[in-house]
Amino acid sequence: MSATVDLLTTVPPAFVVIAVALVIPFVSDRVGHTIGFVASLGVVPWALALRSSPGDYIQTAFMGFDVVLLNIDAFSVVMAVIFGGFGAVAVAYSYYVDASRIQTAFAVSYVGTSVGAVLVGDWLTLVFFWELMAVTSTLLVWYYGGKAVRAGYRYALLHGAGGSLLMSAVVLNYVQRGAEGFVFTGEGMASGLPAVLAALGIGVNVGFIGLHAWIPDTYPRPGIGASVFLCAFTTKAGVYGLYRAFPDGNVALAYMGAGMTVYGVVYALLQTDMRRLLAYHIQAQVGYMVGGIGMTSALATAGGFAHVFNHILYKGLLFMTAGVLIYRTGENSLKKLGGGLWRRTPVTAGAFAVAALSISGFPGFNGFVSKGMITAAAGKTQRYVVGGQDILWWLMMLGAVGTFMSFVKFGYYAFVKGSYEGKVRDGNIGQKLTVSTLAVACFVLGVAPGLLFGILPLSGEWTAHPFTTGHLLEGFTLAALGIAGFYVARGAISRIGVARDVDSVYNPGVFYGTRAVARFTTMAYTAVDSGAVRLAGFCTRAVNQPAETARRLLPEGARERYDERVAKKPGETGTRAGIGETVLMLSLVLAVVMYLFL
Amino acid sequence: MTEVESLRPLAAVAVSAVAILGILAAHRRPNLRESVTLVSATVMFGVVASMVPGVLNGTVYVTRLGEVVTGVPFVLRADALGILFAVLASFLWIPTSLYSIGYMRGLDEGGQTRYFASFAGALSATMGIAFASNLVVLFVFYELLTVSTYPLVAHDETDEARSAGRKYLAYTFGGGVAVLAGTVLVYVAAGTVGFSAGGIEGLTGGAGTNVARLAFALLAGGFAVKAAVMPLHSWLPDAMVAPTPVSGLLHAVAVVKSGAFGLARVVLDVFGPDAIAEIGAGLPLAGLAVFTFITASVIALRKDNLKRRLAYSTIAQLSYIVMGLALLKPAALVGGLLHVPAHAFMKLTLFFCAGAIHVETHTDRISRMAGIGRRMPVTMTAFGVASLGMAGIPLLAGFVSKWYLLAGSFSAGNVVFAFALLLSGVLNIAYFWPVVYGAFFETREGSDEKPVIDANIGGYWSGVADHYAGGAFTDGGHGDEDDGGWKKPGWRGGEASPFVLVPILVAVGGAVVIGVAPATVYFFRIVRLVVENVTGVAV
Amino acid sequence: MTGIGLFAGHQYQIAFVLLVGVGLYTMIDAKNLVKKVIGLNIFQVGLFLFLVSSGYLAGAGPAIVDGEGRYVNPLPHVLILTAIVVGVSLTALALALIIRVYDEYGTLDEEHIQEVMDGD
Amino acid sequence: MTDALLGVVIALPVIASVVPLVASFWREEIGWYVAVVALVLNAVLIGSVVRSFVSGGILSHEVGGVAVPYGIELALDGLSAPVLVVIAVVSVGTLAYTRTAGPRSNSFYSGYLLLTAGLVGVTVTADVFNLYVFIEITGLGAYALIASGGDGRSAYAALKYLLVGTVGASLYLIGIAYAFVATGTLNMADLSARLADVGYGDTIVLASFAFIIAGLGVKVALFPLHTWQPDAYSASPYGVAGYVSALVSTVAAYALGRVILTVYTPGFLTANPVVSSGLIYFGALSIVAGSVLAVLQTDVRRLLAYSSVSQFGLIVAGFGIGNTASVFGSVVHLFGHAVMKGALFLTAGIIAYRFGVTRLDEYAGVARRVPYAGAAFAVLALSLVGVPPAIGFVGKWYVALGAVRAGETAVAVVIFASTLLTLMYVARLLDRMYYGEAPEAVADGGGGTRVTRGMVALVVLASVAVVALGPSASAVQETLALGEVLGG
Repeated sequence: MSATVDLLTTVPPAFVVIAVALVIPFVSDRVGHTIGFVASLGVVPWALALRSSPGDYIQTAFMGFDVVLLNIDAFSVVMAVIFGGFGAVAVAYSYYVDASRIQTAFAVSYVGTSVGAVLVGDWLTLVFFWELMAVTSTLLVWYYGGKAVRAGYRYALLHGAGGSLLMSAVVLNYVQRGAEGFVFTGEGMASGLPAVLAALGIGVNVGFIGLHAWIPDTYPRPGIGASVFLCAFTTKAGVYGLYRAFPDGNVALAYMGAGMTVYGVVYALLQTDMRRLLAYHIQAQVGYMVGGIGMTSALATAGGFAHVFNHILYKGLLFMTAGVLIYRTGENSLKKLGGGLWRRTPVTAGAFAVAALSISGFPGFNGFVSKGMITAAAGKTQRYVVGGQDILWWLMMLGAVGTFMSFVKFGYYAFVKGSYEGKVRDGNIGQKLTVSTLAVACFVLGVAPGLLFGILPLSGEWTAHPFTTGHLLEGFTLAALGIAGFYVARGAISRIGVARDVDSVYNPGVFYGTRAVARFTTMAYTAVDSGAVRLAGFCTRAVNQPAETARRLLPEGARERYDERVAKKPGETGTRAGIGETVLMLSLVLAVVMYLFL
Repeated sequence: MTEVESLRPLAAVAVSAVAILGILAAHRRPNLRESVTLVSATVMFGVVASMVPGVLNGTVYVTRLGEVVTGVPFVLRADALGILFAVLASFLWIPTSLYSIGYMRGLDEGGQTRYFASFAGALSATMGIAFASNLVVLFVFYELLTVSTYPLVAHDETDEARSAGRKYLAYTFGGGVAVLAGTVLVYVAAGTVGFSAGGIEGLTGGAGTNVARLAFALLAGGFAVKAAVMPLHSWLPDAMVAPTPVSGLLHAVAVVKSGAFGLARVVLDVFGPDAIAEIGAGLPLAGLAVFTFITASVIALRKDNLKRRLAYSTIAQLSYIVMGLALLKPAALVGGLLHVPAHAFMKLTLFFCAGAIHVETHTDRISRMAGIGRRMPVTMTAFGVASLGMAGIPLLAGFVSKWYLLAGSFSAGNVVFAFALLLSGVLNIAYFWPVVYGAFFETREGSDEKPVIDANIGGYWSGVADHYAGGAFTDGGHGDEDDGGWKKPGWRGGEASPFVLVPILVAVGGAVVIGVAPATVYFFRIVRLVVENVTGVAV
Repeated sequence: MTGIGLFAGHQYQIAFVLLVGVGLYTMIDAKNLVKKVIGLNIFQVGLFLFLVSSGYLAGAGPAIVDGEGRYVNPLPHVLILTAIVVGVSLTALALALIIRVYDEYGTLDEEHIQEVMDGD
Repeated sequence: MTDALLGVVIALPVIASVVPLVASFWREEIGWYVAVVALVLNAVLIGSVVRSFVSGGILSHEVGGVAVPYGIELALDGLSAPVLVVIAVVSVGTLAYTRTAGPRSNSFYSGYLLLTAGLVGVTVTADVFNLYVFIEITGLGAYALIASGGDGRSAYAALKYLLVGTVGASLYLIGIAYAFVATGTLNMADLSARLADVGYGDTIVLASFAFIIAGLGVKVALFPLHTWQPDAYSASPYGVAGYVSALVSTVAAYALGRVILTVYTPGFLTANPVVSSGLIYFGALSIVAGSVLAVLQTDVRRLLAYSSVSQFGLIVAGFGIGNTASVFGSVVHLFGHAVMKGALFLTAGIIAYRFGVTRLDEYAGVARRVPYAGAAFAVLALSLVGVPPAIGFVGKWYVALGAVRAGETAVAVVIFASTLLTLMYVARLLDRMYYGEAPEAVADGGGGTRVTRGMVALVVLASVAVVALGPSASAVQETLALGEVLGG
C-alpha cells in the first residue's frame, strides 16, 4: 500500500497531464486525443487510490516558502476525480467534433492546471495554478479565432484582475499571519481585508453577481469542443478555492449564492443563443454551490461539493448536446434552429432530457440529490426568516422553478415545437457514445446517490435523505410550477427578448474610460514633461544652430547688426570688439572693481 | 564579511576595455573582430562568475588602485550587490553579442567596428559601475557609460538618430551633473563617499538633515534620469532608434539598470534604509515610481511601434525596481533587486524578438503583425512567454519579483502601492497580449485594429488595419516595411538565423528558470544576501 | 588757502591722473593705429611719473650713501629704467606691426581695417 | 633650500634666443635645432629643479647674491612647480609639432625661445616687479609669434593684443606701485608680511589689488577683457596658437593666483569678503559667458578660444575661493587645460593642414578620414567637458569641493552647470566630426601634404596623457603642500 502511495506521490498528477498536453501538438490528431484521454482519465484512479491516505506530499521550498504540491484530503480528491473524469470525456467528445490537436492540447493543459489547482496544499501554488488556468483557458478561447479572440482578451483581463486580487489576498494573509497562514490549515483567510480581497478575486471565477458577465460573454464564442471544457473547470475550481478561503462559511456568501441562482436563471430565461443560455445557468447553478459553501453546516458544504460533481456532469452534457445540434445544423440560436428535432436526433434529445431533468433537480436525477442537500441546509440557517421560512431557501426555490422553466423552453423550442424541414442527422457514433455516457452517469447518481456520498468530504458529519416524501414532493412541485410557469410566461419572455447585462455597462465604461485616461495621460504627461523636454530641446537647438538660437535671444537692434556681420563674414560671429572698445571695456571694469573695493 | 585583495574585479573591467583595441585592430576582418567580442564576453563572464561562490560566502573581492581624488580611494569592490549587476550584464552580453552578429549582418549595417567597439566599452563601464566602491568611482564609470553608448544611439547617422543621441547626452549628462553635485555634498557632509552596507555613519541627523535631503534629492534625481523615472524618461523612447541589440542590452539592461543600480547603492549603501526613512525621502520617491509605472503603462497602450511600446514598458518596469527600493522594507528590497535580473531576461527576450521580426520582415508596427506567429513561431512563442512574465504570471521571473514587491508594499502598510502593482499587472496584459493574440490567432485578412485602445470597442472586424496611422513611427528607417503574407517556414525552422534564434531562446530560458526555480538561480540568493547585509533581516 | 596751494604737494599725482587719462582716451577714441600707440606711450609716461614720484621725499638728497642725511629711495628709479626699456621695445614692435598692417590694407584706420577683414 | 638652477632655467632660453638671429647671417632654418637643443636641455634642468623641490621642499635663490628684500628672489613652491613642469613639457612638444607645421624662420624660433624664457620667469620669480618684467617679455614673445602668421590679419591681431595687453600690464604696474607706496618693498614674501601690517582694510592696499586684478584680468582674458584672444588664436599659425593658448594665459592666471594667494594671502580675502566674492563672480561670469560665446562660434579656433575664456573663469574662481581644495583644483586645471587646449589646437591644425578646413560645418565627417587624430580630438574635448577620469574632471571636482566647503553654493552650481555648457559646444563638434556628411574637401581625403606621423603621434600621446593624468593628479597634492603656500 505505502509503496503505491510513494509511487503515486512522486509527482503531482497535474504535471503528468500538462506534460502530455505539451506532447499532443507533435503527434497525430488520433494519437493526441488518445493520450489526452488516457492522461486525464488516469487522474481518477490516481486520486481515488490516495484518498485512503490523506496528507501533505511533495513538500518543497519555492522562493523560500514551504509549499505542498500534492495535498490529499476529501475535498481535493473529489475535485480531482470529477475534473479528471470529465476531462477525459470532453477530450473524447472534442475528438468526435473534429477539434484539432492544437485546441485539444490547450484544453488538456487547461485540465492539467485545473487538476493542479485543486490538488495543491498551499496558497502560493494555488495562485500559481490559478493564474495558469486563466492563461490556458484564454488560449483555448483564442484558438477559435474570429470574435472569440476579442472575447478571450476581455476574459484574460478580467481573470488577470481576479488572479491579482487573489494573489494580493494571499500575500496580505502571509504578511499578517506569517508562514502558518500559508499552507492550508483549515483556517482560511484572515478576516478583514484579506478575506474581502479573496472573496472578490475568487468571486470573479465563480461569477458573483456583477463579476459574472464574462461567463455568457466567453463561453458561447469558441468551438463547441472548447466550450465543453470551459463550462466545467474555471468556475468549479473557484468554488473549491472559495471553500479553502472560507472553510467555516460566511452568511454573506450564502446570500450571494442564492442571489446568483435567481439572477442567473432570470437572464437564462431571456436568452435565445443555446450556449449563452447554458452559460447563465452556470452562474445560477454555481450559486447553489456558493450558497452551500457559505452556509455554516457540514451538510451544506458537502452538498456544495456534491453539486459541483453533478453539475459538471449534466452541464457538460448539456453543452455537448447543444454542441451536437450546432455541429449538425450550424445554428447557435434556438429561434433559428427550426425545432422539432427530437425525431431526427433521438439520442441527443434523450441525453438532453436527462441533463435537463438533472439540472432542474427532478427526482431520480443527480441534480435533485445535491441541490436537495443544499436546500435542506438552507431551510435550517434561521438567519433571515419570514413566515417561519428562510429567505435563503425561498430564493433557491425560485431559482429552481426558473431553471425548470428555462429548460422547458430550451427543450420546447429545440426538440418539440414545429417540425424540422430539410435533412439533419443525429450525432455521430462518438458523440452518441460520449453523451450517453454522461447521461447514464447523471441517472445512476440520481438513483443511487450513495456512490457519490462515498467520496464526499466531511463524511460522518452529515446525513442526507434525498428520497423523503417531502423532498420528492418538493421536486415534483417545482417541476409542475416550472412547466406551468413557462406556458404562462412564454409570450412575455419572447417579447422581452435578450436583456442587457452588466457588461453592456462596464465594458464600454472600462474601454472608453481607459481610452480617456490614456489620452488624458498622454497630454498631461506632455505638459509635465515639457519643462524637461524644452530644456533638452533648447540644448539640442542651441547645439544644432547656436547662431540661430542666439539671434532669437538678441534684442531687435543687435539682431540686425548681428545679421550684417554674419552676411559679411560667415565663420566669425560673436563679439568683435576693436582695440578701442577693449580698452574702454578695460577702463570700465577697472572703474567697477574700484567702486566695489573702495 | 571578509575582504580579499584580488585582481578579478579589475580584470572584469579591463577585459572588454582591452577588447576594444582588438576590435579596432581587426576592423578589416569581421569574423576575427566578432570573435574578439565573443571571447572577451565569455572571459568577462568567467571572471565575474568565478567570484560568485566566494561572494555568497561573504567574501568581498577588492582591487586597490590608489586615489581618484584626495580622500576618495580608487577601489573596485565586488560585493554582493555589485556581483548581482555584474553577473547579469556580463552573462547577457554573450547572447547579445551573438545576436548582434546576426542582427547587424542580417541588415548589413554600416560602422560595425565602431558598434562593437562601443559595445565593449559600454560593458567595461558597466562592470566599473557594478564594482565601484564609492560614489566618485561610480560616477566616473557612470559618465564613461554615457560616452561609450552615445555612438550606439546615434549609430544610424540619420538626423533622427543624431538628435536622439544629443537628447540622450543632454539628459544623461544632466543627470551626471546632479549625481556629481550630490556626491560632493555627501563628501562634505560625511567626509567620505565610500559605500557601506546600511549607510554611511553620521550622514543624517541633527543639522545635517536638510543637507542630506538635498544630497539624496540630487543623487536620486541624477540616477533617476538613466532609470527613466518620469518625467526624466523621454530620452529612452527616442533612443529606440538605436539598433535593437542596443535597445535590448543597453536600454533594457546595462544603461537603465545602471541608473537603478546607482539608486540601489544610494538607498542601501550611502544613506541606508533607516536614514532615508528618517529624512522621509522614501515615500515621495515611491510615489513617483508608482506614478511612473502607471502612466508609462497607460501610454504604452497607445504605442503602435513595437519597440516604442517596449520602451514604455521598460520605463514602467524600471519603476518597479525604484519602488521596491523606495519602500525600504526587506521584502520590497528583495522584490526590487530581484526585478533587476527578472526584468532583464524578459525584456531582452522581447527586444530580441522585435529585432528578429524587423530583420526578417522589416515590420515594426504591431498593427501589421497580425498572423506573424505563423511565419516566426519560435520567436513569437518566446515573445508570448516573456510578455506573460511581464504581467507577473507564475512560472516566469516576473511573478517572483512581483510577489515580493507585493509583500513589501503590504508590510510597508501601504495598500495603495500594492493595488498600483496589481493595476499595472492588468495593464501589462492589456498592452502585451494583443501582440500575442494578433500574432497567433489572427490573420492579415481578419484582425482587429491595434492599438486596441484607439480602435472601436469590441474590436472592429476588419482586414489589415492599414488605415491606422496615428503615431506611426519608423524605427530609424532601416528599410521599408514589407508585409508579404506570412508563409510557414519549413518545420526545421528557417524563420531566422540561428545567431538570432539562439540568443532569444537563451534569454527566455533564463526568464523561465528564474521563474520556475528561483532558489537554484544565483541571483535570488545574491539578492537575499544583499538585503540581509543591509537590513540584518533574513527574507 | 590759495588755489595754487590746494595743489601744492599733489602736483605729481595730478599730472599722473591727467596723463593716464589722456593716454587712455586717445587709445579709446583715436581711429588711427599710430595715434593709439602714441596714446599708449602717453599713458605709460604718466605711469612712470607716478612711480618716480612715489620714491621722492621733499628735501632729501640723491641715494649716494655717505652715511648721513636722508636720501630718496633709489629703487623706483631702477624700476622705471626697466619699465622704460620695456615700453620702448613694445613701441618698436607695435610700429613694426603697424607697418605690416599698412602694407596689407593700405590704411591705418581701424574701422576700415576691420571692414576689409570682415570682407575677405 | 637654495638652488641656482632657478636662474639658469630663465637665462638659458634668453641666451639661446639670440643664437638663431645671429646664426641667420650665414645659415637659414637653423633655428629649430637651436631651439630643440636649448629647450630639451632646459626641460632637463627644470626636471632636476622640480625634483629637488619634491625632495627638499620650497626652493629659493637670490639673484646675484643680493640679499632680499633689495635683491631679486627666485622661488619654486607648490604653486609654481606644476606650471614649470607643464611649460617644459608643452614647449618641447609644440616645438616637435612645428618641425613641419610651424613657420621655419629663425626669427620665429628666437621669439619662441624668448617667450619660453618669459614664461619660466613669470613662474619662478618671487618679486612683483620682476614679475611685471617677465609678463612683458612673455607679451613681447607672444606678440611676435602671433604676428608670425605673416598676413595682415595676424599682424592686426598681434597689434590688438599688444596694445590691450600692454595697458593691462601697466595697470598691474600701477597696482604694485601702490603696494610699494604702502609698504616700500617688492619682494613677495616681504610684501605680504608688510601688507598685513598696513592692514587689509587700507584704501591704498585695496586700490593696488583692484589695479592688479584688472590688469592681469586682461592677460588671463577673463570676460569681458577677452576680446584680443579669439583674434589672436584664430589669426596665428596652429603651432603658435597651440603654444600660446596652452601657456600664455596659463602663466598669467598663475601670476594672478600667485599675487592673490601669496602676496595678498587668503587672509586678505577673508578680511574683504567683497573682494573675494568679486573675484569668484568675475570667474563665474567668465565661465558662463565664455561657454555661451563658444557655442555661438562657427570657426573651430574661435570656439576653442572662447572655451579658454570659460575654463580660466573656473581657475580664477578657484583662486578666489582660496581654500586648499579649490586652489589645488585651479592648479590641476591650469596644468590640465594647458595640455588639453594646446593639443586641441594642434589637432585642429592637423585637420586644417590635411583638409584645409577650419569651420565647424566643414568638419563634418573628418573623424572617419583621420581616425587617430579624430579620436584624440574626441578624448581631449570630452576631458574638457569634465568626463572622468580625465584630468578635466579632477580640476572641476576640487574647485567644486572647495566651493561647497566655502559655502559658495551659487558658484558650485555654476561650476556643475559649466559641464553642460561645455558639453553644448563639444557635443556639437563631435557630432559633426563623426556623424556629419563629409563635404568635398573632406570626402576626397584631403591634400594631406604637411601632416606627418609625428604630429599625429604627438596629439594622440597628449590625449593619452590627459586621461592618464586624471587619476594620478591627486597623488601630488601632498607633495605640493599648498597649505604651506597659502600660509595655512
